[in-house]
Amino acid sequence: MSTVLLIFCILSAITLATAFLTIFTKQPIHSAIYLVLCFVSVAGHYLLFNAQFLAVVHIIVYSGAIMILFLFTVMLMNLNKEDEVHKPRVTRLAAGIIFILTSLVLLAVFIQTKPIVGPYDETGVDYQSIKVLGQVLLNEYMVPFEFASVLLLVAMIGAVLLSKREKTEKN
Amino acid sequence: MGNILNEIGIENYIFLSVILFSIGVFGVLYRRNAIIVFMSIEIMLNAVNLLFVAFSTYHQDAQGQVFVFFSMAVAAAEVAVGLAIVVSIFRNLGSIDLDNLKNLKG
Amino acid sequence: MDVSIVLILLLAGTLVTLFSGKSAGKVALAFGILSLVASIVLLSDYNAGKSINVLATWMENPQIYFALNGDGLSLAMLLLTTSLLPIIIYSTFGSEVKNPSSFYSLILFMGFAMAGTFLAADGFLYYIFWELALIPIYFIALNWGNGDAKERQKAVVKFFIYTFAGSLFMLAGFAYLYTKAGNFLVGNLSNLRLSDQEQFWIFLGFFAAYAIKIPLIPFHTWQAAVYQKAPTAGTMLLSGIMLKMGLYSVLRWQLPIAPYAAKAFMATFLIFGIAGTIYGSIVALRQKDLKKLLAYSSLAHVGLIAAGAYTLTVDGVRGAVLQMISHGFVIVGLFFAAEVIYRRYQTRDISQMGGIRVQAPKFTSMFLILVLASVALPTTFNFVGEFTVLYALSTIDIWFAIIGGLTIILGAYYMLKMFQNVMLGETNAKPFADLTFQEGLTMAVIIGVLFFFGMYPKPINDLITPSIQQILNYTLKS
Amino acid sequence: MDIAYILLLLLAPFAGFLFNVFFGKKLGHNGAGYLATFAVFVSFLVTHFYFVQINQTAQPVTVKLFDWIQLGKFSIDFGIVLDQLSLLWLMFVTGIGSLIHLYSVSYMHDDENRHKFFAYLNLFIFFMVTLVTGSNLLVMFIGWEGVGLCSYLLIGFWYKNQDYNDAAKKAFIMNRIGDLGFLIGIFLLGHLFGTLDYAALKSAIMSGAEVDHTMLALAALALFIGACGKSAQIPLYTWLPDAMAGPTPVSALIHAATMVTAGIFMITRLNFLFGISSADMQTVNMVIAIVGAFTALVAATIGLVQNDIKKVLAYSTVSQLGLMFLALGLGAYEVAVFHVITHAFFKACLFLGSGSVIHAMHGEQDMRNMGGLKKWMSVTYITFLISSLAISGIPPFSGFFSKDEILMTAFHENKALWVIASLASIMTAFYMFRLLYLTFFKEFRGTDEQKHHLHESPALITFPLIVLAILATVGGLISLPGNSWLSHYLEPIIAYGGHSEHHLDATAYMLMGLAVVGGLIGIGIAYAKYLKKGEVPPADAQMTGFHKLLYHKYYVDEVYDALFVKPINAISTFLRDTFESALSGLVFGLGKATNAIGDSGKMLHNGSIGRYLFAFTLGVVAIITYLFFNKIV
Repeated sequence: MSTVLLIFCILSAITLATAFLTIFTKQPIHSAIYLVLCFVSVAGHYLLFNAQFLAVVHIIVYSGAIMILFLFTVMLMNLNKEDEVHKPRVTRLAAGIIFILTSLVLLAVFIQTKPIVGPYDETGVDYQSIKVLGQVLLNEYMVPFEFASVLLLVAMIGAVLLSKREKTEKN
Repeated sequence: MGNILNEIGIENYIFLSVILFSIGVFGVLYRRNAIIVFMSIEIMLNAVNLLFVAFSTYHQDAQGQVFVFFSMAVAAAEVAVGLAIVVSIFRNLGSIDLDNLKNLKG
Repeated sequence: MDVSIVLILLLAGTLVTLFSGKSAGKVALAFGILSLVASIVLLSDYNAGKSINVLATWMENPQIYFALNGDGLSLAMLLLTTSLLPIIIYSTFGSEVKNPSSFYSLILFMGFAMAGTFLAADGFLYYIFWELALIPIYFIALNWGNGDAKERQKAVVKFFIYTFAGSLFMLAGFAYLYTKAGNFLVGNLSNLRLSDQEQFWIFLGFFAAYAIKIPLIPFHTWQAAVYQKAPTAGTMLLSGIMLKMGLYSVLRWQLPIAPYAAKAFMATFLIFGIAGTIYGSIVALRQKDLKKLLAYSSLAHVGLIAAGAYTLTVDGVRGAVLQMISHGFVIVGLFFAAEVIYRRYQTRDISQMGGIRVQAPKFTSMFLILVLASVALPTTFNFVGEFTVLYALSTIDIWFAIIGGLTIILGAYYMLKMFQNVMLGETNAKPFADLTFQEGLTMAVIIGVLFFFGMYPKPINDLITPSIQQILNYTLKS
Repeated sequence: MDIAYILLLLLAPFAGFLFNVFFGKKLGHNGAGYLATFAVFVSFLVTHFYFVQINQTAQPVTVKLFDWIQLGKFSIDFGIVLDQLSLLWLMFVTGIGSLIHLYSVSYMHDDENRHKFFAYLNLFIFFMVTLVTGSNLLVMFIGWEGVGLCSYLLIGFWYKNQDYNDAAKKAFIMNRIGDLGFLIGIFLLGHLFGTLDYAALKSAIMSGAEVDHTMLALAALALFIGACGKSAQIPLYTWLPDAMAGPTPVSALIHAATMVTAGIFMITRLNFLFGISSADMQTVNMVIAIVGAFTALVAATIGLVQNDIKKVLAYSTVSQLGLMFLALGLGAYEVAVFHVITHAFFKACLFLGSGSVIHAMHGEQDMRNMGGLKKWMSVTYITFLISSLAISGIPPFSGFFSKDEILMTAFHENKALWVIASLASIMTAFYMFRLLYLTFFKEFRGTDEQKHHLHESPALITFPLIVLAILATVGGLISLPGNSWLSHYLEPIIAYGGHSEHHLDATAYMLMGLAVVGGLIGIGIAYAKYLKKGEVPPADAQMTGFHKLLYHKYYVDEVYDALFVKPINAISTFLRDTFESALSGLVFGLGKATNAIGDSGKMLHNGSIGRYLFAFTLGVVAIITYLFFNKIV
């Protein structure tokens, strides 16, 4: 077993474990923290792929921005209590079954589609440095890129509008 | 640097992503807390992102990574709006228990 | 000039009227008359042999054309629409209309949709116009109708859903035809060689749409309630023009596309039509509400028209078209008479009328003429149509003519009974002012048309015959 | 030139109608009446001109005015034909029409709607002229329906009385039943021959073209039904007595002299059809003859006991029309025409005379309240007497000749029918003189106030009476036995050589004698009963037995009511109240069913997001499975 594979295994274990814990932990705050861990481990995966830029962005966006949002929300609502009632047993069982079902189906799909034969491509061409990515992003994907900014703007306005207290409430 | 997939194998990434994704699905179905459900959705998105990157490496093509950028942007927007909705639901109903939201009933 | 000019005029009229405030009625009338003039110009172009058709690609995929055809039949129906529109608009001038700009705008829009239905030569376009016509009448009946608002809404919504549901079968038919022909042009669809089985289903699908729209029994249950609840202008639009859409479509779309089915089931549909005639006449006998009575009389007449169309003979179809036009005029006149009474008595209950003749001789005379025209007295336009249809029926089987001809007797019975109860008898205690100039003019125009074409139907006949011949050639070729 | 004259003939009454409708009220007191009379008189003059002309040339005038209706196989034009038959009819339609218009000027002088009355009369003349002169069956149909319309308008002229309106409606609808028959006949003929033009039909039939003779006979039967409606034959006769609700001049003009003879005109016009010697057609002719004979008898029996002066005359009219149809059925067309003409004279005179009486009695029509009017109304009395003698068949009055011809024809063709017809004519003599005695003889039985007002009618009323009485006297001259001008005149019209003239042999004289004796017997009984014994018919409540049955017209109206009118109305009520809502419920039941399905579907959509999510994931899994594994499985 090579080092890389070992790292991969450890990372994967962390990823899966924290993901599970996110779901099973009763306290939302803990969930959020597990989720951060999960995201960080995913960033680790990115690093394994040598996609440093992506990894950084991932940490900034997910672990930084998104998780902060989550935490703030949780704190805002003062949900840090274990007062959540479990779903009925049948539902939980069904959820478990669907979990297995989804996994099996998706795996079957991937196995079914295309068997991988022979060694992987290794062209040696630089394809994932910041420079290349920047070129792709701002040449080929110029328009979607700009739209992404619009999307974020709209989302921002939407979020502000939604979370603003309604005036009627005061009356 | 050599192709990492030669050492790990794309299959492993596929397995990982599938299981991660399924965990997300499981979480959505399992929990009643809207925020946790949101988190599960984020997990699913990450699973997909991960696979994107894996295949990007597999094909030695940057497009997959570019896509991940976009998906992150969308995820950020989605979380912002979604959490705003959750907040306003909480304000109106005093709870974010999904099973209590029955206003969709026709 | 091509036929789209009329559509453009009507659509422009709709928009202009919408923003013309209090003078909406006059603006709408002006546009109505303009479109009439335009149709007459088109008619002369057509008679001079100029092409007035339109063919432009609208969508590449699916292949849909903006195709309008102005042949004799379409032009006749177009003229019916554009000549009745100004009459209907003018007829409302005597009564107060709330929110006039949208009211008249909707009327013009309805005219636009109906004219489009009569002109469209592409099935998809035709379907759009067909359904478009439903929207304005829905709002007209809902917002300007009479009676209890809740009941009115019920009746109108029923009507909307019922006719709409029927049309969906037609849409399914068109969708199937598209997969066969690759486009919706009526010429291509008529040239398809469908199997007997296919034709049967297509015919049935179209029949669902048309039988409800026309309406044939037993699909008529929406009719009386809506006629009663809708404002008179709406009733006029419905009975004068809209139900002709169904009959026209039978000729234009149903028969040529599914000729085998048309022939195979001719007897069935003749019986449908004739049964409707008798049924409508009998039910009309004991109606208490004037507008409902007229609704059932309309049911009786369209039954006969439909029977004429389904004879698949030149005479039958021609008679049906003539009858369609004449019925359009006469029923508008009769509903207007009901409106005249309503303006004075605020009721449509026949038992509360009577003894009007003494006070309103002019109105009585005109009403009587309309009643007589409706029972197809010779020299009126209706006689020409009814005679031709009955003659065609007799060439199929004399019994069809005899049973269909019972409408002559029953029609006279219920119309004269109605006339007697409404107009004659001891002088009514309530005062009844005779016709105003506006009312008189409206009725006089209608009566003039009825008599002129009753004595000289040749122009219309010459106009429609070639197209009917063509349609029947398609239908009878195989 | 012909066109101008013919348009004048046709349009003069129409112009009178239009003018009276729009400006009649402004024409002063009697202006409308004189204008209308003048309009009809103009038509009469034109008719006279052509009548003289055709007597010299024997050439019919045919004019095509314009194309009217096109059918696949043929087209129908609006054409006018003036031949012997139509001119003969026009002569008495416009002639008697003018007289009755003149009469009406005085009769209607105090009615507020005079101008309308005259307008309708003119319209009637217009349609009657159209009926008579049309060159094909459909133009005749215009007139045919048009006169029905005018009849409707005039019967219901006093529209404030709903009974009169009912009578008008009944007349129109009964006529329409006949009209349907007429239309069917037209369809069949059009289908068989591809034309409706008389001349073309005639040549087609006479040329012996191969046609389905059964269909032809059916067409003839259908046309006869049309004639039954218009000419008040069994079973469609009940409207005519009710039609007496109209003003009396109307009864005289429309319901005695002109319109009701339209059926006879039509059959005579189509004698080339009815005269075909096929077995089927003979059955049809037999039907016509039997219907005619029975109508004559039934109407005469009812007439025996009626007390309303106009009702008696109405039943008498039905009875006489029956005799005419008897003649038609036996193929004696010119005899029927002859009787039409003499009948028009004396029946118009009788009706106008009764109108004069009613006028004097201020609207009283019941004979039980009259009597002794001879004293006050000598002119009316004398003209009435002459006409009564004429209708009773007493020589030398016109009725004798025409009725005798019919009886003689019947005797030669079918003895049973002859017996029936003779019985009918004896009864005719009886009830006419019963009418005469009850009205003009003995003491006055009305109120004192009525007595005070009794007076002879003014000259405008008596003048037409006198003219008609003269015509009723000498009218027989146009067809004397053995030397008939009429038969000769109508020769071109009658397709099958005409009815062979009876030789004046012993049988003929014996029959004449029998007829006269029969008439005298009838008069004698009436004399004995009402003049000698001075009986007065009992009040309505005291009638018994057969008398009551007759008085109530065999309850035919009631039977029709129970058989047709009531069931139709009951069905209508049932359909309106029950069936319509059931049908509506059925159709909209579909909507309700959809609603019910939707309601049960609502259980699924309980708003629980959890459940939605389950459904969603399961769905996605299912779709993926389908997409990727359907080829394998």
